[in-house]
Amino acid sequence: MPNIIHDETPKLMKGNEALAEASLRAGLQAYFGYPITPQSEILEYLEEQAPKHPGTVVLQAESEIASINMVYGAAGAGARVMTTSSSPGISLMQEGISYIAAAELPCVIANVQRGGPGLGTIQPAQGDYFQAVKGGGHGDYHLIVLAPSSVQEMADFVFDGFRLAEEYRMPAMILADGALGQMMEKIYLPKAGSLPKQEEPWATVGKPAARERNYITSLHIEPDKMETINLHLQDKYRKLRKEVRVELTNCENADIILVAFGLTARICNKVMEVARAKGLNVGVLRPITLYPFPYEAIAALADPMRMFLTVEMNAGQMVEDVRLAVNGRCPVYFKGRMGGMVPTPEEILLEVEAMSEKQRITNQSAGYL
Amino acid sequence: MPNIIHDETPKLMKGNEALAEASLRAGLQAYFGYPITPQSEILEYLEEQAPKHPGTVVLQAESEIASINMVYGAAGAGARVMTTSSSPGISLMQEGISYIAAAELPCVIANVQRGGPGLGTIQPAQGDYFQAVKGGGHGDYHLIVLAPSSVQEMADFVFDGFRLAEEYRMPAMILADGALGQMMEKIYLPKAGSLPKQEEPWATVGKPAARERNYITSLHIEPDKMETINLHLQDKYRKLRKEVRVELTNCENADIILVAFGLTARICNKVMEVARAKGLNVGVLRPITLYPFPYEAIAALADPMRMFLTVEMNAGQMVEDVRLAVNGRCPVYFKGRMGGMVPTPEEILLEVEAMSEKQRITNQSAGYL
Amino acid sequence: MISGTVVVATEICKGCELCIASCPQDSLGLSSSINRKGYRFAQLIRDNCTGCTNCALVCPDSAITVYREKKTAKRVPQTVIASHAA
Amino acid sequence: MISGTVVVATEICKGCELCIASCPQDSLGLSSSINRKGYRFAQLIRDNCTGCTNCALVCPDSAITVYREKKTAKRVPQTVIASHAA
Amino acid sequence: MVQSQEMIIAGFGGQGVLSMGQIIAYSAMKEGKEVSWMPAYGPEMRGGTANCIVIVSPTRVSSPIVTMFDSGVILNQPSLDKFEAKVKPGGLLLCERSTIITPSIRTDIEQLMVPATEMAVTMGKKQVANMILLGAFLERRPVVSIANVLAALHEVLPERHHHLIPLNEEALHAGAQFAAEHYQAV
Amino acid sequence: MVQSQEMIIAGFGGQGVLSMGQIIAYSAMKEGKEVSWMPAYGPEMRGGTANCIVIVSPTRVSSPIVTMFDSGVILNQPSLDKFEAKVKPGGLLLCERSTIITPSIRTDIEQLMVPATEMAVTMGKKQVANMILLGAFLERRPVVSIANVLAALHEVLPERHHHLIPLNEEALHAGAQFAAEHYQAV
Amino acid sequence: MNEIINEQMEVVYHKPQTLTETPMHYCPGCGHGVVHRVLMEVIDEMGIAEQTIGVAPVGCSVFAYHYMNVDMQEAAHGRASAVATGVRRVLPDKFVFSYQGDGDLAAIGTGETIHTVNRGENILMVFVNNGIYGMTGGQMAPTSLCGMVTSTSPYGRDAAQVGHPLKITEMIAQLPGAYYVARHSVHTPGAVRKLKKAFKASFEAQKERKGTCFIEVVSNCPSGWKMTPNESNAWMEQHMFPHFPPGDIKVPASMK
Amino acid sequence: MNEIINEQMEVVYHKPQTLTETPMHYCPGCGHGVVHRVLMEVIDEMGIAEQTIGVAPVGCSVFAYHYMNVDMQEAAHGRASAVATGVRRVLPDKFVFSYQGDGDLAAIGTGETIHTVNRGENILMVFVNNGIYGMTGGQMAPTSLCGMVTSTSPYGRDAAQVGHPLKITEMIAQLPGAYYVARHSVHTPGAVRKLKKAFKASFEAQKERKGTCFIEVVSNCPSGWKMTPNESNAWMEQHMFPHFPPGDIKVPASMK
Ligand SMILES: Cc1ncc(C[n+]2csc(CCOP(=O)(O)OP(=O)(O)O)c2C)c(N)n1
Ligand SMILES: Cc1ncc(C[n+]2csc(CCOP(=O)(O)OP(=O)(O)O)c2C)c(N)n1
Ligand code: SF4
Ligand code: SF4
Ligand code: SF4
Ligand code: SF4
Ligand code: SF4
Ligand code: SF4
Ligand SMILES: [Mg+2]
Ligand SMILES: [Mg+2]
Repeated sequence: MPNIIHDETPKLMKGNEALAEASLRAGLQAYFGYPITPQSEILEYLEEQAPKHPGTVVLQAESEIASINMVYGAAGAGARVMTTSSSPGISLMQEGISYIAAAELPCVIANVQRGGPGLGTIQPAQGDYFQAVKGGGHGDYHLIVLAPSSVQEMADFVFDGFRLAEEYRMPAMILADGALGQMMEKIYLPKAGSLPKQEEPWATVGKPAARERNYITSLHIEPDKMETINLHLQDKYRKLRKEVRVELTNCENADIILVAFGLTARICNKVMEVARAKGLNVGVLRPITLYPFPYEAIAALADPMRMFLTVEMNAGQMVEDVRLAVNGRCPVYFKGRMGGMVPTPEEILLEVEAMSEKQRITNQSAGYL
Repeated sequence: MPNIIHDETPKLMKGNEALAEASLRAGLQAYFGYPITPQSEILEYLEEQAPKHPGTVVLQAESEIASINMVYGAAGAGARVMTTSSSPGISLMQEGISYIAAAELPCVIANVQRGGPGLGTIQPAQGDYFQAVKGGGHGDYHLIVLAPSSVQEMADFVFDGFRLAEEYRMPAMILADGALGQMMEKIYLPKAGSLPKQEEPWATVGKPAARERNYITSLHIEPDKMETINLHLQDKYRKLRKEVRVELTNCENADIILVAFGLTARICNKVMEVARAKGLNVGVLRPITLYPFPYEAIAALADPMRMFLTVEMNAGQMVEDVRLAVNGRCPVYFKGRMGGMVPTPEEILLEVEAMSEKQRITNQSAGYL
Repeated sequence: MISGTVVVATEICKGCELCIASCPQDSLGLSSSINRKGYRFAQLIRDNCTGCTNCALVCPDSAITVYREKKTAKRVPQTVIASHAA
Repeated sequence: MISGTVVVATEICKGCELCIASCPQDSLGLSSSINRKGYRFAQLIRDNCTGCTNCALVCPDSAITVYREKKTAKRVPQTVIASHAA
Repeated sequence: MVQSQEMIIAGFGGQGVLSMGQIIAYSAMKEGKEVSWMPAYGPEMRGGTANCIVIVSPTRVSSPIVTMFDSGVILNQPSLDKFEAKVKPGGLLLCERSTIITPSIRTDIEQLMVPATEMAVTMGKKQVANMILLGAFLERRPVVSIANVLAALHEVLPERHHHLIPLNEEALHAGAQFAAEHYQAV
Repeated sequence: MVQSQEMIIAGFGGQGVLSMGQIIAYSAMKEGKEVSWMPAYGPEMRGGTANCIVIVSPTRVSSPIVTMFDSGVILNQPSLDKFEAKVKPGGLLLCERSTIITPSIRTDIEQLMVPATEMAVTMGKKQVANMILLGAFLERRPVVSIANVLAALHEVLPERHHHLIPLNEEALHAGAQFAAEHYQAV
Repeated sequence: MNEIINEQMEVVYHKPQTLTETPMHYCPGCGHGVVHRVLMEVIDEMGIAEQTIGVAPVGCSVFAYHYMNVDMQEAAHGRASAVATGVRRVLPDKFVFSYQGDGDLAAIGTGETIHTVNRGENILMVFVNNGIYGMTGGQMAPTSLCGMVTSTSPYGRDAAQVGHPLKITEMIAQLPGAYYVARHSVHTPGAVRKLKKAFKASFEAQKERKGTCFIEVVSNCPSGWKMTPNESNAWMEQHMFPHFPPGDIKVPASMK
Repeated sequence: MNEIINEQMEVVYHKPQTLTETPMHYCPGCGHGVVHRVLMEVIDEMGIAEQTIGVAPVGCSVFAYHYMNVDMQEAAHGRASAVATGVRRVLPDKFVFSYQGDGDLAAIGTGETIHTVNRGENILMVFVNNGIYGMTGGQMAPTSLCGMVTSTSPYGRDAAQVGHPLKITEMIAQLPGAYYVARHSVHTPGAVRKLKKAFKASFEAQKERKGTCFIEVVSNCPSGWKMTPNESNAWMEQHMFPHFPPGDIKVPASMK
């Protein structure tokens, strides 16, 4: 866990505002964004605060596509830069994100997810897991994906996002949801100034006579050169594995492990409490980094005497990564709500109870359904 | 395998042209597209042929985003409609595709892939597997994804694509690559008129007094309603599983099974021939539908005495689905080339030879790497 | 002066007062009670409506139907109450 | 008439002939041989170049360097050959 | 003292339902409790309705979105229609009297109709109706003390509004007193 | 008869390298063989170069893209520079003579320099240089018969160009004859 | 109703048939409702409801399909004119309109707007310009006035930073594909009558395949502007009209 | 070189220093090369190479960063002006230019183009209009002339179906954010000299933060047009100039 220094007194803040305020404290140099529910407060907050931060650019772009390409330009010029949106807007950014990843530019992108597909609803969801983690754009690339599960983490992960993005020269995504964005809760804001900025000798800031020109590009017309670039990216992604973060609660001796990220993880924690009170041996495993995914932590717990239940606000996305980690060594079940519905502790508990009563069935049938 | 009636005499045609000509023979009513290498010939061919097909609209749009939204409009109006592009252009369409899937509109989208990420190269690649199969856009949706491996299939799959798209009211993607688009080979074109069009009572064609108005939408502001829509989509995707198509060659008794789609599958067939000549017991499993994925076919072959080698022109994407299917029951290896590089039979053969010499290692270590 | 009247769909009306401002006769006012949506609704407060339709033309919720005395008819007294029909 | 000359980077030249068309003196023509890229390249075919720079201004490949007699210098005979330097 | 509470506050925009929720959450946070405040967001607000869910808990709040409530503070008829059935048996339903056309007929919950607007008008400032309701609510479900609410107001209100605090205090107490006088067991 | 061949044809745009490849592929297809024709595509063509890979095989072609070739038909110096090393030992390297400044010094391959442009000019039509090269190639690597090439031309050329077929025939034979006369073993 | 109106009375104004009975979700006094009604009145009067397909994208009017009793498509943000192009091209004999807000048509959808008009797509584009993003809660739009306070221009729109309010209607009027271009409003009975004529003329032109008709309606957003409806109309006249003056912008000779 | 030029000669024209030695990949006679050179000449003469950042998107000039010896960014198709905005905003004291083709700036990038100019981004936008998509092999561009045969308008551009060639430069000139707008060409020495002046004036204006300078260069595409370079220039004069007349379009008083 990286070192973020926090304020001593808490505030009551919306997740969106906490994220916005944290970005300013993280030394944000530029923000480009476009309104969309449920995250417009981020732009609104930044526009309001901008005059207090003379060095910081806050610009409402004409679209999400313009936003992400402004991010490309500013990141290429060496600025600490962020954009935020919600599901449909993030879909529009996919080409730009692929470019940013390929050109190895650091930036933070927040997706305050809402229920899809299509226009859908504006209520909280986790339906963009695949998009964020497997790559919604074209080609082999990845984002660092951080999944906050509280307003506190909405703020903290901006710091972590920038730190990792700059260290690995790649975009970091904060994969939140409408509830985390809209809700208020207690938060200790990270203190300003605790995130130093590295040298960026590659940035296009004007070429002194002494150095070769810098150029930002993702074009390598000879496929062997492009393959080299890809191999370099893959190598970087392998190195990134040391940044895996996962939160384990009561997992060591659990019979049933709930796997969930973000908002659903805290709901699962509630389920765990209730279940334990009922004598059911339940633990919760919360992936904090969705990419890199905590395969090892899950694999280490994948014991034939256990069962996993993955809970998501989608039709079953992260569960594939859980199954890849478990690799057939114990059953993996799934409980999902969709389209903006938030699962209740009660309904998850029902699943847990059913699982614990049920005979353990072979992976075979739990397999590829 | 559905019934397509073909010409008796073959033609020598580029994959792109074959796809374009097949679309006309499939009764295409509208095409909207934007130039991008390596697939611009599709639009060029259609513009050239359009006067011979007075009922068919062929329009060069101002962008890929306009294209996909024109497709939405035309599909919603009940037309048999197609767009095509290549990787970066397909990324731009992700919001539109999510809308089309959510509004349950049938259409065909071809992605003639090139090497990414970013601008990358224009050479053939398979780096958009995840995007196509897991959903590059937001929310839980899927496309029917057909992977041609010859110019013949570039044509045939247009027919299959429209048939399935219309039957299931969902978009179908033909996931090809630059080589398949640009190369010429022998092809027996599907005959015109063999693809009847179903009634589309839901289409917006003007509301007769006798019926309620139709509207095409993906908006369901109440999350419980949106969840119902999602459950309906998931149900449809389950039904779609009966359309799985896979090509098995010498798999029953093989020690090593090569899994590959599209262009790489035909390269693997060559490897198989050479390997068998050398006494190695090799088979090839070619998923034809990437979504729905042939999990069962692979699972049925996942025997501890076997090994799988997945070969892709990417950094390892379909291999995750292969591993999900195998579910730990035998080792799954991966060989990939990236950024526009096409693997040679020789280098794949080296892998095969190494595998067959190597001791079988446990899934544990072959796992989540 | 032509004699007319209006009927306001009070459960549809949102009390925006645009009709009130547009009535050349000052015939309209807001109710003191509220509808189920919580809005005070428009109603005739004078009997001098000419049926000019101005109010209906600016009503965003199409809540107003306007009546006018048939050209041939002779004027008779009338009572106007707001209808609760939507 | 001012006396000048040009040097064409023959391996850079693509033989587009724009310089030829723009030369008011008709001083330029294409070589009969080709460069490694397969292009016939521009070269002086007369010794009447004035160093007006027209050719260089329209050359897309910046292949032309133009020289002119110094104002102070007296004219001397000169031989001009195309340089193969890039 | 009530340790935990999952409540809905609902009414028209402008009635101060969101800030009422924030005040509860803020004061409870100051008391060291875990809290969450979750507004309804999006175009349903077009219709002019607003609501928020406030959760106060001794331990970390799991989901900020719940569908059944320990109590409801209701400021208009559409909200009553929508949330009446969502109050758990034994819970509290507290309504602003003047806005309610069809009151709830549930008998398995505690109900209280507060003529908050009327009382506020009498007090000379219609805007404090929500504080009267809050006072009444806290009398019945003391998740925070009125003293802490006042302390919270001192902290969150901009200086230029501090002169309103005495009025708010009066309103809170008036509400509490009304609730105490009209106690009605389930 | 040569049963299979993986070849590269490369030169400037406008020299007819792509159509030469298509003619081979088409005639071979007509002979019942499996074929593929794969052009280089994209902005590398900006430089004015063009090339295609043609594969003729008795069985299904696996990859249309190969990196080593059984033979190369080369129509300019940059292409020679690029592909010289890609001809397999024992393979054939056939060049248009007038375009080559620095010929290959490889001795492990069969080489033939054909003055195709010169011959074509003599025949009165510079454009048939590619057919002369094709004739020469087929003499050395008879993957299809010249008769079938001519049949193919009848089928693919638009009617209005059929009058050119006799000239093409002449060119094919002239190339073949040149190759026969200048045979040079590896 | 009947009981209160005696038989000497006749209906001189009622809601058009092609508006559904669904109560609209718009805020009190919002111009969208009037524009909807006027559009449906014209469709009624021309008797073309059965041949009309409408397209409305995201924005406060996203639910237009609940109110307009014609076949409708809901489009992605900014893409209504592309969607309408798709419909138009495959149904050349029908009537097609798009209905877009200023955030939609003049921000994210700028490219589609210009190219649709440039192609002269034979559709009616209805452009409701309220100088703000209504649906998302009152953010600055490309058409917000200088100095205008919105949730994303809390200190007033600063032209030096974000540019001047975009007069996209004047821009597209330049395009040869634009056949008839006008700017109207719905804040007075007279304005409503003029708008109705403009819609009618547009559908007439569409019947004759004249190209794109583009009608801007300068409208209000009482919620976003934080005013009462009547205040908002007054503010609109006073502040919006100087920058977006109502009137004909491009009128073909045949219409004059 | 030295040996052939005697000491009484002096260099009166040579390639600008800020062009790299890398041979350009452009087709023979393509205008891109001249525009590159003129731009770099101005940067040289103003001595601003060290303070300049250029942005070029996909299009034939995608490799501009190989030729221009300044810090550069390669942008996605159509997005150069958004990328340039990003650069400009975080580096307010530097010189920033974008360099875009007509397919790029006037088709897929229309929205970004208009909004960048509308914001008055303090950059120079260089717009090379050759009436075609050069890089992808000669498809119709928004600026292709009526009747023009391209690979996607094999029977000539039909305005009735796809609209008239878009005069985007005239459109953006209307915007208050546009400070200086002109159209030039590079087909004659005189035209080249004028373009050079325009670039210079643009960078001077940029130094004073005047807003967007937008210079269209009507250019050729011998390959796409299937003409020799000299034919293409003649065709350009004869056919492109009537629709895209060179000259000043918007000149601030201070520049006159
Ligand atoms: C891709 C995308 N980006 C953003 C949004 C959020 N959004 C919905 S409507 C809207 C703008 C609405 O403004 P306008 O078009 O002016 O319509 P109004 O509500 O004012 O009538 C925005 C930004 C969205 N739905 N999709
Ligand atoms: C998203 C996307 N769509 C399409 C393309 C393909 N593409 C590359 S450049 C180009 C157009 C080039 O035309 P123009 O901008 O006029 O430049 P020119 O080559 O003529 O100089 C296109 C369509 C792409 N690279 N990315
Ligand atoms: S019809 Fe005319 S006079 Fe009657 S109420 Fe309406 S506006 Fe007033
Ligand atoms: S205009 Fe319509 S909605 Fe507004 S007050 Fe009048 S009747 Fe009611
Ligand atoms: S400098 Fe002038 S005179 Fe000399 S060759 Fe060039 S154009 Fe001709
Ligand atoms: S203009 Fe330049 S490239 Fe063209 S022929 Fe002359 S020197 Fe060569
Ligand atoms: S937010 Fe504005 S535009 Fe939207 S309905 Fe309300 S008043 Fe109308
Ligand atoms: S294709 Fe056209 S624009 Fe591109 S380099 Fe060649 S001539 Fe120039
Ligand atoms: Mg608006
Ligand atoms: Mg161009």
